[in-house]
Amino acid sequence: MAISQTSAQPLASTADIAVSVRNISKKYNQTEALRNLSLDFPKGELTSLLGPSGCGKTTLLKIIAGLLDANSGTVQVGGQTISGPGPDRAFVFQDFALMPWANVIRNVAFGLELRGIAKSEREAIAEKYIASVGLTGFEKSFPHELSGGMRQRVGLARALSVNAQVLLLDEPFSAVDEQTRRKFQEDLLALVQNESKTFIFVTHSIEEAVYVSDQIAILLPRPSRVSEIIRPSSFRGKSVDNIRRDPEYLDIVDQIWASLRSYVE
Amino acid sequence: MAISQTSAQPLASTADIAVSVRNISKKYNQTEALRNLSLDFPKGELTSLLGPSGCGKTTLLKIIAGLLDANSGTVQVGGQTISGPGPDRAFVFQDFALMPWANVIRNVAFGLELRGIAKSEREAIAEKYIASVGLTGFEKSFPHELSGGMRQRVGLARALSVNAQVLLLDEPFSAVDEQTRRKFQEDLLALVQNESKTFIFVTHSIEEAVYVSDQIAILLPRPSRVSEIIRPSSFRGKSVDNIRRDPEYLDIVDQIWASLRSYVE
Amino acid sequence: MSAVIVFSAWEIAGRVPISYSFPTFLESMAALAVITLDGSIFVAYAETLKPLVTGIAISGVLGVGIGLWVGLSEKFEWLFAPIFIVMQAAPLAALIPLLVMIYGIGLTSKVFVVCIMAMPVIVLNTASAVRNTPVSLKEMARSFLANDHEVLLKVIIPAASPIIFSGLRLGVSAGFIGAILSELKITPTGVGDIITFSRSIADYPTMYAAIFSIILLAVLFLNLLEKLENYLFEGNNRGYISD
Amino acid sequence: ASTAAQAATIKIALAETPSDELAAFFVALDRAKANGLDYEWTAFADEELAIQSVLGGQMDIGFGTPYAAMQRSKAPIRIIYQLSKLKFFPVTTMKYNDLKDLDGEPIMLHSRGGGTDSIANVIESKLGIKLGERSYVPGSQNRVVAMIAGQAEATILDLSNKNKIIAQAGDKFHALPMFDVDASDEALFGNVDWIKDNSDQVDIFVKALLSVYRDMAKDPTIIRRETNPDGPIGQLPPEVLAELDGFYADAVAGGLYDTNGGGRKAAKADMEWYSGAGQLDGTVDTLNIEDFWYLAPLDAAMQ
Amino acid sequence: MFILGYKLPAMSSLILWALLWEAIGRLELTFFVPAFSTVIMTLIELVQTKVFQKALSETAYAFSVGIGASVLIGIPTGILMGKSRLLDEMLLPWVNIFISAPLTALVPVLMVLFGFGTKTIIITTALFAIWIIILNARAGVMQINRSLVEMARSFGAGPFTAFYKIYFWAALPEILGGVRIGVIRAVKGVIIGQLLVSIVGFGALFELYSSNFLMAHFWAVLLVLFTLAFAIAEFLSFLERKVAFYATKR
Ligand SMILES: Nc1ncnc2c1ncn2[C@@H]1O[C@H](COP(=O)(O)OP(=O)(O)OP(=O)(O)O)[C@@H](O)[C@H]1O
Ligand SMILES: Nc1ncnc2c1ncn2[C@@H]1O[C@H](COP(=O)(O)OP(=O)(O)OP(=O)(O)O)[C@@H](O)[C@H]1O
Ligand SMILES: [Mg+2]
Ligand SMILES: [Mg+2]
Repeated sequence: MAISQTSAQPLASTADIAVSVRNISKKYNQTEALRNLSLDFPKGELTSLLGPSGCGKTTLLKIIAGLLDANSGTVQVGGQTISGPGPDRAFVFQDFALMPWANVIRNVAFGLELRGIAKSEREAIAEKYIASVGLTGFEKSFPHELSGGMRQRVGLARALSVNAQVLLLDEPFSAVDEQTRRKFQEDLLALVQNESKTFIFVTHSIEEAVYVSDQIAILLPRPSRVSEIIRPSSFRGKSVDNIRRDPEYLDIVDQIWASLRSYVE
Repeated sequence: MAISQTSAQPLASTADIAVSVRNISKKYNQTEALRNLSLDFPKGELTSLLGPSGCGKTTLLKIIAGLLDANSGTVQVGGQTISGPGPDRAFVFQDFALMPWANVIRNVAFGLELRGIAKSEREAIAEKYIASVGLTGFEKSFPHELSGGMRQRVGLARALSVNAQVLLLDEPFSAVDEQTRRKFQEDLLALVQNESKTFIFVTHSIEEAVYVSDQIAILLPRPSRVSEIIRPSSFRGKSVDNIRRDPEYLDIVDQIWASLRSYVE
Repeated sequence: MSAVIVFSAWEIAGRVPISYSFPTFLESMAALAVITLDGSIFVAYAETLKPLVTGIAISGVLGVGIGLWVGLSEKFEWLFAPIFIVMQAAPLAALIPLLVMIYGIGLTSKVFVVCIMAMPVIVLNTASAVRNTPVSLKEMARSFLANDHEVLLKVIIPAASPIIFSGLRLGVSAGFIGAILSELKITPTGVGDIITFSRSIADYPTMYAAIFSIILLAVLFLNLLEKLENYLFEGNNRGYISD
Repeated sequence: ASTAAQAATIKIALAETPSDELAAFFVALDRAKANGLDYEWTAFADEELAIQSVLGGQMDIGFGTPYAAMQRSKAPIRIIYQLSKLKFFPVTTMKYNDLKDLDGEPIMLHSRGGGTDSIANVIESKLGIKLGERSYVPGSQNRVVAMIAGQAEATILDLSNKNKIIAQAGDKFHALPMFDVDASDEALFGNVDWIKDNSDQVDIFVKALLSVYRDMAKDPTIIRRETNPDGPIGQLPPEVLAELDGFYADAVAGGLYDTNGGGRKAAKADMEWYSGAGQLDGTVDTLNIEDFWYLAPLDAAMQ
Repeated sequence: MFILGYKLPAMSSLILWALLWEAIGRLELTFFVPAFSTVIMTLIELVQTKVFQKALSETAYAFSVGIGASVLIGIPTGILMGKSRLLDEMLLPWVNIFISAPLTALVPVLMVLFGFGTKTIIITTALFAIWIIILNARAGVMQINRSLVEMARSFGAGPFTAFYKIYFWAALPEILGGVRIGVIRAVKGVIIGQLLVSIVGFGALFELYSSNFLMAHFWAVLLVLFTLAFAIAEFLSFLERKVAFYATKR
């Protein structure tokens, strides 16, 4: 069976859990975004969050990042309860959050700048990540001179360049073309494989989630809890072009699709 | 054969061409975005623009909308050369372009407000479109209180509410979940079918393009021209759930994917 | 181009004449040439620049500093904003006797006059700009581990810079006026002395030459300020919507 | 008659706001009003502006000593009445008892080239002394403040500020005895053409002034008594009104006012003084009284 | 500002400053600063006099007209300068010259152009208020998100509609900040206006009281002005707080 389904029980020993979210609730004024949500993110794995628009995925990510305070519940990163942002986590923002007054290289190097890395060194690192997101030649451009997808890639390069253990990616590929998206997926997977980084990944593409994830958490609509956790058997070995016709793959996609749809309708 | 391929020749008599773009070139300072691009958009059809990030899709859409001046070339809408925005075209912006000081209903009704529709009437119309994008209950919320996908839906509702003949949609579904996206796709197709509106649609999802389009224009990387035009045979009749396994559908997707990839690599 | 219009307007106004104490542009320029050639204007500026430069430097640095503080801390605002409102609203003439009383008639008083003229608008504008920093950028900086100090320096100040600079622009030119005013009202020295003396002997071209020179200096300085702004926060300058 | 009177409303340009020093002037205006003069007044920020407004024709009669303007602008502006003489008082700390003591001592004056500066020059030349370093603080009040704050030991003040500083700190400061000066501090002037066209009105006015000055010389308290309680002086704070009698008694005793309206004597003294002070080009011998004074109304009133 | 969980009114710190003032006055360090209570007593007497009431109404009139003019002219001018390169390049040098020109230099021109009555006072008031309004509106507009402008255009907004439906609102936080400071400056402007050419209104009272060393009266008039400045500043901060919900979310 390609799917192993668990009902939010810890999968592995706590040592292997990079991020553990326990009983988080969050209310904005009248809107209740999260209610009593618990979820574990195993170390060195890529976990996708799938859920309807406005269900609270960004909210959850910001709570894990330490940017928002939950109304109740705790978040542990590497076994420690967090109380704010830390060097172990890097964030890719859904709305990019680029500094309009800084050019591309300064934006990308900003995380390193804040870590006190010398200018020449951080620019060399930034340069590397700018190249890896395909923006070579735009180092001196300002955000308002870039297309939507290019801005998104700047935000991605910035988060990658700080080399954090946990990466929180909020729809990081929503504005890039298929080709670029696939390249980035490979890059992420390489990071998971080689450097055993932990990714928490928000996406709306079921196909993408199935292809890249070790674990997919399906969230309910507002107020959000985890409805189910799916661990797709790895399709990573197979070539991207082939899995599209792989019945096993298509089955999982259909299954997820069915379960997402069930409570939306 | 499912694919009818043409090399940028007019397909139909000019009477049936809603928007005709002729020899458009556009340069931003050093960046050459479009070079000598020509393309026809038949009336009552949905044309998708597919192309790598930063190739100039948004630029082209803005030129058609009359928001940007091309360096050379002309755009005709309904047989008339345009010189600026007109009531015949409505735009969905890639970055949503919501007014942060206005609540959802006012944002949605803004297009109507500018057309001088009385308040009660325009709010009734807006209400209807807010419901159709699934934001009932958020009429009085402000954009900063919405999630990314909800903001995008506000922008969509605003463009739909003015009832223009040509709709220019710049990645309108990039931030919404699969379920919502499918519903919107159906809604668009219904508009094409029943009211014979013309859609120009930017997307990065090949699958989406193949499913919804009458015609797909594949753009080259910067400086952009049309590399090929594909007219997928209509999969609209078939149920969404089935086509995913439809070999004909998969073939077209593969073909497009191959041609996109060929010049990116 | 604009300068030509201004100067011809002045020349015409002087020719009409709109007032016997209003010389023509050319007369004033001739007078300016005279005081430049005999060097008296340089001696005068050596004197005037002392309170001017000190005052503007203090107002610029302290003004932005206090403005940031007032903008960031509600407590501080509660306590100190009224002072700057008073400083901004009080007619300077009312305060000069007080200054003379406390700081005498020397340089200190003059520096104070320059600061009273320049500082409030810088402080108040900076404070209101700081409050409008985009939250998403502050969040971003925090997530990349910026401490408060860095958020201030690397996000809040650049984001507020257009408004800070518009306050600086006004503050600095008010400082120039303040320097002259202090020389007119406390003790006439430097350029203020040229103005009062030539006025008392009804040598109006020289008086206007002196005033013109200080305006010229101020305008040059403002352009410099603009260059500095564009250099420091280049990307903030997104150009005009018109083009 | 009423329309004619309205058309001839005299517009008077004052060089300062109405205060104790102008009380006598306003009493004269009221007397003139009783005789059919119609007037309105505007207080200008300084003498320059008052002169300019008369030059520009917005005002009919001005208040000040427009010698430089008369010479430079060649406008037909003439003085018709001397309102007060240049009376300035060297005020010092108790350290000094006589003007001669100021030899070589620093002194605080209004401004370079201003009135107090020329007084200092005259003091030097009359007494054959040389004052020490001159520092300049514009504004009598500011000089008073600076004196009280101990930033200077000697200055020159007008009568009213002298009185104030003595009242504030009479134990520390006093006024040194000073020789008489006949030159004008304030004078009434106007456009000759206008004066000739409105000689009836001007005559009434000058007559009223002369009568007030003469009555005042006999009894300074008439000013306080005749002040219209609803007029600009009557509306001054009681603290100021209370000092009117004292002020005018001092002023009369100090010879601030000429009972003959100045006339030729004042004109001569002025030309001497203002050419000495650098505001007039030329000397007493080369300057012509007719270029500065229009004596007809005063002569008429004197008869 | 909160103390022990209670929200203190915005200007309540003034009480603190008033107490400090009282203390300094009581110490009788200088006759120049009478005790706050003395000033208040004088003020109470003063407001009953006709002179004061007349001065108040004259001043208030010139002030409000001056402010009105600066707001009505300054905001559109600033917006247009921020929007159009041509206008900005034409007007900015003038603005630079005007803000650095000492008012005394303009007196002859002002007097001839506007006489020596209320008009000149209004102009002076406006000269104090308008520049910061222009500069801030300009800076605000230059930062506007271009998409909003394009959006309005694409839905058929003409220049005028875009002006008051987009530019104005998008730059409103900056504009309000400028207006607040402009109005505070105008308080000083109106007094200087009343002293500049002809002396009337509160300017005349100032002149009178300071030249007669009636310090309690002098401070009483100043106090009225400060109250005016505080009241308006507070009112405009109230408006600023109303737009704060989007000022940081643009
Ligand atoms: N600042 C806020 N104030 C009030 N409500 C908010 C705020 N931020 C988010 N919300 C509400 O919280 C809910 C969850 O928002 P969130 O941004 O976490 O959704 P999301 O899952 O990321 O959605 P999307 O996929 O559209 O980005 C939404 O209903 C939204 O309206
Ligand atoms: N205002 C601008 N100034 C300078 N260059 C610009 C500007 N706007 C766009 N460009 C450049 O023009 C090119 C095309 O941009 P455009 O936004 O049209 O791309 P796009 O096809 O919409 O990309 P995406 O899919 O990422 O949104 C990009 O390389 C971008 O850098
Ligand atoms: Mg989100
Ligand atoms: Mg785009």
